[in-house]
Amino acid sequence: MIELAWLIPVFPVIGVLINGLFGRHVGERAGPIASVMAGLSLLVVLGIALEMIFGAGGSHTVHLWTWVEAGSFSASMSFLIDPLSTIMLLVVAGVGFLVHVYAVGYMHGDPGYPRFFTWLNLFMLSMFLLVLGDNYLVMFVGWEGVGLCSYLLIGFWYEKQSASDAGKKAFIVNRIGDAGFLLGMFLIWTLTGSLTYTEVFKGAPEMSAAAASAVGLLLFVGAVGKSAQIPLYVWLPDAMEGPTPVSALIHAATMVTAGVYMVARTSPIYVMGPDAMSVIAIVGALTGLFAASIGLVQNDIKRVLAYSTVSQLGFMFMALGVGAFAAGIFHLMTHAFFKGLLFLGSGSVIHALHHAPEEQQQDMRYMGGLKDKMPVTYWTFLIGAIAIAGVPPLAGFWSKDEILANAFFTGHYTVWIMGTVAAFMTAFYMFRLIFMTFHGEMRVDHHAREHIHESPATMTVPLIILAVLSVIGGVIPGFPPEAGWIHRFLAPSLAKVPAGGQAMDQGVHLMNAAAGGGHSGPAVVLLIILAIVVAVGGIALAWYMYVKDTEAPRRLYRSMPGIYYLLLGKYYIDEIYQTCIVEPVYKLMRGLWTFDAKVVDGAVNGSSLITVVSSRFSGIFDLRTVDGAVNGTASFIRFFSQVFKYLQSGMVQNYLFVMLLGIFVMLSAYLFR
Amino acid sequence: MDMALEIAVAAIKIFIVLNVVQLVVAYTIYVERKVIAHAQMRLGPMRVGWHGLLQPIADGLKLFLKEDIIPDKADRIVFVLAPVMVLVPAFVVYAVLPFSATFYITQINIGLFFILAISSLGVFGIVMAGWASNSKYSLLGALRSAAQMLSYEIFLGFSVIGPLMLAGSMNLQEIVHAQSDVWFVFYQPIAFIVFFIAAMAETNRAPFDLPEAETELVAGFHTEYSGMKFAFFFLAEYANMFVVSTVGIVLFFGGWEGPDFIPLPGFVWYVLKLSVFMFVFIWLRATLPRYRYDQLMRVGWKFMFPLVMLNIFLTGFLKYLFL
Amino acid sequence: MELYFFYMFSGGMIITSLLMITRANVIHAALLLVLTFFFLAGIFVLAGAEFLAAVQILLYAGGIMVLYLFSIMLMNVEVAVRMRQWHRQGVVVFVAAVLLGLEIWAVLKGVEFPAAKQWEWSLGATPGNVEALGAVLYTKFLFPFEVASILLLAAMIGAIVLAKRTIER
Amino acid sequence: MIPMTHFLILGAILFLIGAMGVLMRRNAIIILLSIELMLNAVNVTFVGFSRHLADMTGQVFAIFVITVAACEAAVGLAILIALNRDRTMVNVDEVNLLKW
Repeated sequence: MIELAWLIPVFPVIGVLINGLFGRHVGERAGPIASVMAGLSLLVVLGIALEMIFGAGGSHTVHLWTWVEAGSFSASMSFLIDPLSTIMLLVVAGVGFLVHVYAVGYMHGDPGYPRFFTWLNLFMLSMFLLVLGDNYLVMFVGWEGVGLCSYLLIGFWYEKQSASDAGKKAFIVNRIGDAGFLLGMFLIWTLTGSLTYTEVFKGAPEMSAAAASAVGLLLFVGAVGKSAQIPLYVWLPDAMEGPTPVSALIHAATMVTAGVYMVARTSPIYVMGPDAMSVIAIVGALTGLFAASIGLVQNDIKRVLAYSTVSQLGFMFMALGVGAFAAGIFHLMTHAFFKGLLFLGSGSVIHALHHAPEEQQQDMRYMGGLKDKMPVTYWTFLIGAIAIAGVPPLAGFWSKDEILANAFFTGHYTVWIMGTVAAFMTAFYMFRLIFMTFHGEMRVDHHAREHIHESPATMTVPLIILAVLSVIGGVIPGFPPEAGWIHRFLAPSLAKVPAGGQAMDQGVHLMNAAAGGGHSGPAVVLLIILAIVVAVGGIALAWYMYVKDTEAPRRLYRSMPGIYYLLLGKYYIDEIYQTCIVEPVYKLMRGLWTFDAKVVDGAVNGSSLITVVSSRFSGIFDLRTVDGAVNGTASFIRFFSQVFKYLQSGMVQNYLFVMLLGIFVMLSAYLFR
Repeated sequence: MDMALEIAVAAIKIFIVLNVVQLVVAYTIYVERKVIAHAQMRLGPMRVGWHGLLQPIADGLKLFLKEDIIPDKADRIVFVLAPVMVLVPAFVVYAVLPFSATFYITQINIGLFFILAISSLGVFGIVMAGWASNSKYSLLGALRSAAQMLSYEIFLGFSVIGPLMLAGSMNLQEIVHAQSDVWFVFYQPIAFIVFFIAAMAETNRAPFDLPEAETELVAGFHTEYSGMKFAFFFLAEYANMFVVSTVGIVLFFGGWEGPDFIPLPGFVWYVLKLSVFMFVFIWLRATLPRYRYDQLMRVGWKFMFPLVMLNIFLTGFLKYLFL
Repeated sequence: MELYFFYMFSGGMIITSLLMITRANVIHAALLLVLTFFFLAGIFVLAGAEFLAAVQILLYAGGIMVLYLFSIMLMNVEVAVRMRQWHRQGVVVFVAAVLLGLEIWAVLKGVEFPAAKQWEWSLGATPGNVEALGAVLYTKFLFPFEVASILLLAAMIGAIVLAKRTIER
Repeated sequence: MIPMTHFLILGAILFLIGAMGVLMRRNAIIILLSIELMLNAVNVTFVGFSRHLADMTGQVFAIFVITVAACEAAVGLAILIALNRDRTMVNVDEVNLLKW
């Protein structure tokens, strides 16, 4: 079965070809076609996974063809099947298939129906490449591919200005991260002379701590962009402009976890560079706390989920940063289940409200009391919320608790505190969402009220399946904590921190224990009890504020409006970026271009005015002298502004000339080195 | 010393070939006039010499003595270079044509490709002539011609691939040897049909003589030409006819080789086959009406192109199966 | 002997290409470029790439350049002849290019190439380089070859879409 | 035997002449022709190396370069024709929409 791995990406390609080339003729049949293709891929994945889990194990390379061969550099198109990629494949193919089925119902009647499914399949293809590739180059192809599909799907309703802007924002922010990934890749090649995982990791133990940290940090920049961590998380909340299935698939379950996967995949290098690990842990914890706090006050149902996603991704990086790679991947998997479920549930709500005015469809202040109208959605949503809040025995508890426990036992107490607070916030805002949306009195627009209905079966069945997974997806692979099946399964793919490695300063044995799994003693029990208390406490507080005493939030707001607005305005990060980065760049460019007109004209006019006034006053000034000085200054300035102007002339030939000069300079540097 | 001898021999060969070709061209024109005349129940040239046999020489003298006009607004350099540009490729190609097993100027291993490459240059002269004349009719004729020749060059090139695959060489001598048992025309009927049609279009012969359609474009790209320059175009057209006929003979009809039971020298066989080809050319001109421009393009791209692709595919498939 | 031919061809190429970039009349420039390509084909033959030489003439001279001439005739050439021909940055570019040329020469002067290897066959003999080229092109470079065909298809579609007056929907 | 350096210098000279054509002329068609010249300069180097190393790869790449040149010519000319139709313009420095 494993040698059939090449089939996995082939099916989406067929789907893309059919829907992409014959979209006009296919029409609404595009959905079923794409779903069948995703389903076939899932079947192959399941076959491979069964074989990996119960039979072969180990890692297998499926070589397809040699892609690039130039000098000492060679890259091949080959796939790597090992426990890590198996887990990722299961998540991607499973959630992907369910989202396809869900979208068949959700996108019904949209004019861009075939286009949507073409891109969805294209996304599956890219994601499979990302996960399957046995070297960084193939991963990068997939990495760019998912970025492209994300851009296309966020801007799917491109006639909406905000949607196309959000698409561009996602693309550009991602590109910043990609630059880091690329540089990391180059550095890996320089250090080890290969890009294939096995060969790179063979060379990893010889790396110095500084080199490994540099590689790790550069790759992490890529992960920060793709997985929406501080400071590059800004695109993800805006990405909610895309259709909801896209949010569920790309911006919750799969693409944004690519960064986590990449870091886990590169674990042999990371364990050599403890500095990079610390940075990851801190960035992850900060993101987790930061995004969760924003989520507390948002009113848009999808934005709450978006910030929740950012926060949960922070948890995953926290796990990676403290060396608990398996826990991170475990959380990735459970998160894919319950966050996919929550997004699809919110999509179901939005779908039910699509007769309401545009700006009210996603606003929780205009919802409420939907519990009885949409029972399936409500119950599945509730399961998802409990799972993410971390109440045992649902999925979220097992993975999140492991992360926090690992942070604690490896001595990252700050990280642990931040994580615990974030977990509390998570429980709170999720149940705030539940209570505002499904409980209380109905605040829906009267006109839309009679149109509220339960969603069709293609939408509810995926919800139910994901709900079941959210219930059992944590306990089965994750019990007993930190020594569960998933740890044993993943162990061969993930590196352990070398015992007594000279690179490590402290806590080596603790991190080792974290990677290996298995803590015991009263501290563990205490931590588990604390986690449960935190989760239940968050839920209780939400219940108190939004069901019991609905005036409480208002009182709270009145007592500290500053914090409220700070949170509602998302800490004004977008605005800060706008003023600190975007505006200055614009200004610089505009300045250069208008330098000529503004400065020269201003100088000339101002000087001449002074001249006129002064000559009128005294009448003895020699006009020529003054004019000469003025003109001299003016022409001096004009000369420089002319030079600067050519930097941005808009003429291809100028730009090309600069390229020629570049060659000239490089050759000179070579000659006179 | 050897080298000098080689060069001398080559020079003599070139001299012979060029002169013979010119003479033969002159008489082909005579034959063409006669055949068409008889096809139309006329007599044709009868005055100069016995049955007008000296007519070509008289024509040549006339063209030689005529005034050489260059239009006022014409681009002089290009105008003068254009006929040369047509004639030179037409004659350069003779360097690799095998007239018999022993009589050829040279042979190179990419002979056929060389012929295709060089003969593709003829279109330059036509385009140059059309543009340099600075006249509407000329330009239209030239544009038509460029489009037609570029398109049909593709079919010509592709139709050649079938026989090439069978022969496994681009050397013309070896292609001939490969046919010592069976002529390729029997293996490659589709390729031959396409080749023949494309060849007619490439040489601007009826029914594909659109670039010089007298009734529509006065005389097409050479409207403004007179005297020897006009003669150059004429010469080139007939020289090209010989070239494509020879290529056809080499590729499909076994070149200079004939059946073993008739002991004739190779050159004679070659001349016989060439005569048949030339006669068919003239015959078609006398009987077929001219195509319309859009029909020409449609036939080319929608009929001949798929056909020739099919032929390549079939040849490859069958060769893979049986050889 | 070979060297004399090389100097002749390369001299021809340099002269014609210099003439090419200085012509005001586009048609003349295009025809001069055709001439350059002839010399280039000659150099290819000297380098033992007969097939490439033929491709150069067949595709470049006979195909691409005719396409150029064809398109130029559809445009208004006379107007362009009367306009200013040189870009404002011309002089700077010229100086920079000459300096760059000197630098390249200085770099190449210092390079010692290892002795040339020999082909496995003698030039001009019959298995020849066509077969070798085909063998490499259709085995080792099959994938790039197919990609090139897709590139051509894309260019064809692009050119049609761009040059069409109106696209029927 | 022609020294390898000869090929390289010839390629460099032709490339620079082409570059000068691209950078110094205003006429768009001449710029396209100069680009063709630059591509061919690269081919000279490829073929030179191919002969020097007795390796077919150089010639294969020359063929790919010709392919790319064909594509470039087709698309470039199509753009020129479209521009010419809209604005009767052949001079590149009048097209400065890249400014924004």
